[in-house]
Amino acid sequence: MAKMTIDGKEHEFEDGMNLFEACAVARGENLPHFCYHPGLSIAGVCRMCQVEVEGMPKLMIACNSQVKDGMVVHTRNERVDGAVRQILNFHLLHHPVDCPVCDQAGECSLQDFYMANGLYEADVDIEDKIAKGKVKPIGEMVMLDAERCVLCARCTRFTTEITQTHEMGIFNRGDHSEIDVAPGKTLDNNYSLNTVDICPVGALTSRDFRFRRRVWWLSETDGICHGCATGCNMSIHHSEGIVYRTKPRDNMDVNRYWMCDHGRTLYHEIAESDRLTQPSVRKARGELAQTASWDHAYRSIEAAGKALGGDDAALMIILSPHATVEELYAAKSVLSDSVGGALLGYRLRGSEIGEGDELLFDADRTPNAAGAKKLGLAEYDAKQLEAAANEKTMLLVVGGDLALAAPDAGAALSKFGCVVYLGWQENSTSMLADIVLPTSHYAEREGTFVNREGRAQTFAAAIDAPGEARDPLRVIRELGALFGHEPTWDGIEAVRSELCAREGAFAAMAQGVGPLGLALDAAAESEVERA
Amino acid sequence: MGYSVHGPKARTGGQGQGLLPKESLYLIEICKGLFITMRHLVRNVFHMGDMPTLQYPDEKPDYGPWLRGRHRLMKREDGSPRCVACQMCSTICPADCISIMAMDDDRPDVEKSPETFDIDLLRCVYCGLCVEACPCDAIRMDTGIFEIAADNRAAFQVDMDFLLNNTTDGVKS
Amino acid sequence: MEAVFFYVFGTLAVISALLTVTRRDAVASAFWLIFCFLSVAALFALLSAHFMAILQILLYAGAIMVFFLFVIMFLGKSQDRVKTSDWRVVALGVLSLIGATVVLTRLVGSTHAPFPAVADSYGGIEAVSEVLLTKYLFAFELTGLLLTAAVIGAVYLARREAPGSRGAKAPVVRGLTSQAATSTASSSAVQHEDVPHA
Amino acid sequence: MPDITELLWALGKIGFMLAVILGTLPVMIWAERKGAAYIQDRSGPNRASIGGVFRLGGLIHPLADVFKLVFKEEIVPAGVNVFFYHLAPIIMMTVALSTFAVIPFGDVLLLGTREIPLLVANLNVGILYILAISSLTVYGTVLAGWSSNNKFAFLGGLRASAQMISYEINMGLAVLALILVYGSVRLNDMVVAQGDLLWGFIPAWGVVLQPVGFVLFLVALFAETNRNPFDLPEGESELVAGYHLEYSSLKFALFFMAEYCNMIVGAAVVSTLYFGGWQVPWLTTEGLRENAGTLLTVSLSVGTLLNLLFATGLWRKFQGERGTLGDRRELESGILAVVFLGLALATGGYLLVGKPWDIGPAASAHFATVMQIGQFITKTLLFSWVFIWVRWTLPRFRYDQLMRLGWQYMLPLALLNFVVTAAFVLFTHG
Repeated sequence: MAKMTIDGKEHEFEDGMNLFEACAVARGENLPHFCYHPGLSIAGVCRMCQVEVEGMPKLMIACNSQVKDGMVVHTRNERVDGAVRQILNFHLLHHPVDCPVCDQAGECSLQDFYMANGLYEADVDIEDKIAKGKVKPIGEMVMLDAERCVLCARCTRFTTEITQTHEMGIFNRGDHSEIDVAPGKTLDNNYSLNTVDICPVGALTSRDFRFRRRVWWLSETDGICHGCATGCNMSIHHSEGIVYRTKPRDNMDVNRYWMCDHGRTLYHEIAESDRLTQPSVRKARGELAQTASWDHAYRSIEAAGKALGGDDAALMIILSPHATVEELYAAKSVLSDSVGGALLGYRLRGSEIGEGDELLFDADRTPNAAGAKKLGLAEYDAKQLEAAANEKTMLLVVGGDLALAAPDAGAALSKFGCVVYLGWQENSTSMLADIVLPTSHYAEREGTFVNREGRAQTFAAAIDAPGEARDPLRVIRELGALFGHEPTWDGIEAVRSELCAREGAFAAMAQGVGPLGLALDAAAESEVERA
Repeated sequence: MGYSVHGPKARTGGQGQGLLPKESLYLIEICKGLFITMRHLVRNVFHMGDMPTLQYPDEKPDYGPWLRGRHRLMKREDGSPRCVACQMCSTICPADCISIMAMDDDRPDVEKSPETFDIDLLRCVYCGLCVEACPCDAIRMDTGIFEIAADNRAAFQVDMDFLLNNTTDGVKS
Repeated sequence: MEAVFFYVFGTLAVISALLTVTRRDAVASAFWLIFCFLSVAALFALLSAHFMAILQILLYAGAIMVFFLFVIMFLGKSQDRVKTSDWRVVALGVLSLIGATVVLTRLVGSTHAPFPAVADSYGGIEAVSEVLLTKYLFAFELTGLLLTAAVIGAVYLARREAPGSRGAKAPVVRGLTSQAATSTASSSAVQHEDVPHA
Repeated sequence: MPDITELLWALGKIGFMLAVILGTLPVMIWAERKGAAYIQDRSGPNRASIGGVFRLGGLIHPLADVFKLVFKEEIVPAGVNVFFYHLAPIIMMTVALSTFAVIPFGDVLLLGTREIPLLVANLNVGILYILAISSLTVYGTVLAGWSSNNKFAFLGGLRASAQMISYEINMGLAVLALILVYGSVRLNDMVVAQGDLLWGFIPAWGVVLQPVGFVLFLVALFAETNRNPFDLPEGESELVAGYHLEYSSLKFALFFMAEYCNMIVGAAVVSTLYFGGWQVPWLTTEGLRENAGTLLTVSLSVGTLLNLLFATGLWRKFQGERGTLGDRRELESGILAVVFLGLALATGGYLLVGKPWDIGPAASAHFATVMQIGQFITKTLLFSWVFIWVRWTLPRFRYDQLMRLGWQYMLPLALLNFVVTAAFVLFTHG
């Protein structure tokens, strides 16, 4: 342990700890910095985090120093402030100061430090700023503005250390130095937007988000990416009911600081034209579906049940790994256990498996397969579906796309007496369904996913559902009521507590999962140990 | 009936203080007041032209350059809006009356420009903060137009086209 | 001509009197009473008693009934319907009616001769004043005394206990401005506590 | 049947009085608005016009107001007492108009040998009739306030009743002192008595004989007519509009007109009681008749001069305005100038041709009557103007101030005035 003094106060830190982090703990806020990033190696190029260490003749950069016993550090004094001022002047020397058109404005470190240090008039002024490349698309997702760059080398370190794709580098010398992609390369890996996140200034901006909204108007809501089984933590940035972008939320146990471009751009589906916003009912096979009210849709289900043979009619339910744990549990307990519907399974065996990578992107493209397994749900295969297909059976598909999973599932579906689809997006299954019940998107509802490592992570609703789309939990509840078994619970909290009480695998969730999720298996083990 | 009186002291409490005896008699003061009002009346009858009243639609007041009239958007030399859609004005606007949609501009020297620029004149409080906030001097309130009237709400929702060619009085019809 | 007016106003007086006692709304009742007074005033005028007619309007219709209305409205109880089902009240009313009828018929029936013609000045201010201040002077003064007593009584009843009258003199404390001395005694007492004694 | 002619004459006089009051109403409203404007350095109403030409300095506005009030939607709020709600404005207007019955507006009209007294009803109770009838005004206010089912209106009604009771007493006492001085309650007697001269040069007007009584009466009159500074029953700052808050359209117009009627009647009473009524100062009826020729000549000359003055002034205005307004309004001053020129020519012509200095005795008598009626109307209008003038000068009293003034200052003063007058009359007359 190292006893040391920071800004006149005694502190104790682990030996060899990074001084930057020690100062952050001592000060309660970070030192000014551009190049330091906890997920990357130390570069020490921006010189912003200089501190005065007694006994040292010169100021030291905190990020490249280590804690030592007896150290006396000053992070705020005239000398340090003067140095930061000078460094800022230096960084701004060739900066175009085009904040009005810069997307980074509002979340720009340069702006923040500039304001914090009161540099309202530049101390140094040069006649001709060096012009560098502006508005240069360096990849599918990323736009480069070399003039705004402060050469912190975060992006180059990211492509070197994290993705190891080596697309970016710093070229030229002196004040002509600039970042760019290597000749002949484009920044097109699946993690390219992380460079935009870590860019402290507006040098790298997202082409996806470009000019769509000023950042100070965005509200953040905690979400979980539903793009694959990894379950990256993200925050949903939205304003006035529109989601504008998603950014990774730090979670050392899951995605650390990163997130893949695939997951990031999934939010577009919320406002796509293929959203289901109103229930629709098809009078007969082969006819076009007509939009209807919820009442009418429910009455149609009732009528279809009677037409299929009244009490003899069977109900079959297909769940999906796209549904949340609460929805799966609700469907299972209400529609299967109470109503008596046969539960075929949660997904067609082997479907929705693509190629993954070693970093974050998982081969399993569904967010909650682990949760479904923990609920005791099983996979099924095409034969089971074929066998179950029956003129007298009503099939209820809760989320997911069967045809996408198995191209010939469509044929099986059309053999069912009546197909009810519950989901938020139009797909081949919903096209085949006789009755479509629109639900809310993940960003529009609350829920819990269990990722591939068995970590339960909850997410909150960021915006309201469009049109008449309803929360799936509510629809399941209403369907239960329609079939004569109205559930005792109302609302997600009640479902969750019932889930924790009845399903042993989720018992640990009773105390809440916290913002960073809860590893269910580890929690169950420790509970066993405690017992 | 709300004022109850308790005693002679309560009645004079808070009033009649510091008045001379002849002032507290009130009659003389009334006559003085009547004299003043009559003086105004007589003067105004015989010098009607000196009255500060303007015969408004016939005579227009000159408010000078400091009047914050209806907004206008400035143009570049090529006639396109000077605005870069930084949305500083809509951010500062206390009435939340400006809404801007930005777009990527293809021109080499212009990176960002407004796709739409709408002002809801019914919500505008004419505080002029948007003019202060604008980094490009793109919005001004120097048209001198203060007669903004229409018989339908839609006429007050002015768009970029209108604001760029802000020459007519009133609002768009 | 006079007979026509007599019957018109007489009928109005009777009808409005009936309405006065039958209306359940106190304000309406009061209004019909005013109307009754006005009709009676008209009857007085027909009898050449102009002064009486004017007094009827000025005092009864104009002043006293305003007080009535004022009090009724102030109490805000005009919605409280008066109970008339009490048989004792009804009985009393019937008895009074019979009594009045007997007395009136006796009175009117006792004189068979037509009423004597009166001079022009009859019923004028001078004539009434003359009688009032000579023949009935004692009764007039006595009435005045009675009214004075009533006024004094009313003032005494309505008078509130002045806060300063409990023997406490207006406090004179050094440092107090004249404003405090002229404000209410109670508030200056509060100030008195606030100011430390020098 | 002599009654028929009597009746016709009475009807004629009633008609004349009504015409005068109702004709003065719009002028009063105009004077109120225009006077207020000039007092406050504004121009006041000047927009409404006839045919786009005649604006007459805003005189068209009352006309437009009438049309507006007639055509406005009449709203009867829910929960009103329908009977009293409709009765209240009727009471207001009836009372306001009937007060005029006993006010003499001239001496006698000579028609051949027939002498017609110029007042509607020569009651032997005179001034008491005015007091009695005007005391009924409060019912209109109170019933309006009570029946409207509105707290503000109700408070206005309450205030009105308390205020009227308080100030009626002062008014009565002031009048009593006056009755002592004149020794009569008949208004015509009072007016005739005011034709005398004191020490040979001062008209023996009530205001000279009873200055304190005049002030008391005037203040009480303001309170009785609910005019500023005593307009607490409709105090808009705290009661919105007071007792007539829930009235709209013509029923509101009735309240509005009643207020101005009361004002005119009040002004007529003040000028009758304290300013000689129809008496032309220094000229009795006989004096007027004898000097009719001279007076007519003088007034015609003055009239001609004034008309010429107006005509030139308007013509100048016409010249100055030309081209500034850009529409037909510019023509107004020119047309009016021509009209005044015509009037000047007419009076001047009569002056030259009609030998006005040499008129016969019958015409002299008629001239005297016209002069007296004119005198009466002039005085009444002047006092009506005082009402307006005071309104736009003084702020409204607070309610406790109003009550204190009425009961603590004015009542003792009125009693003192009465006792002193009584003593004086007793010692001088004996």
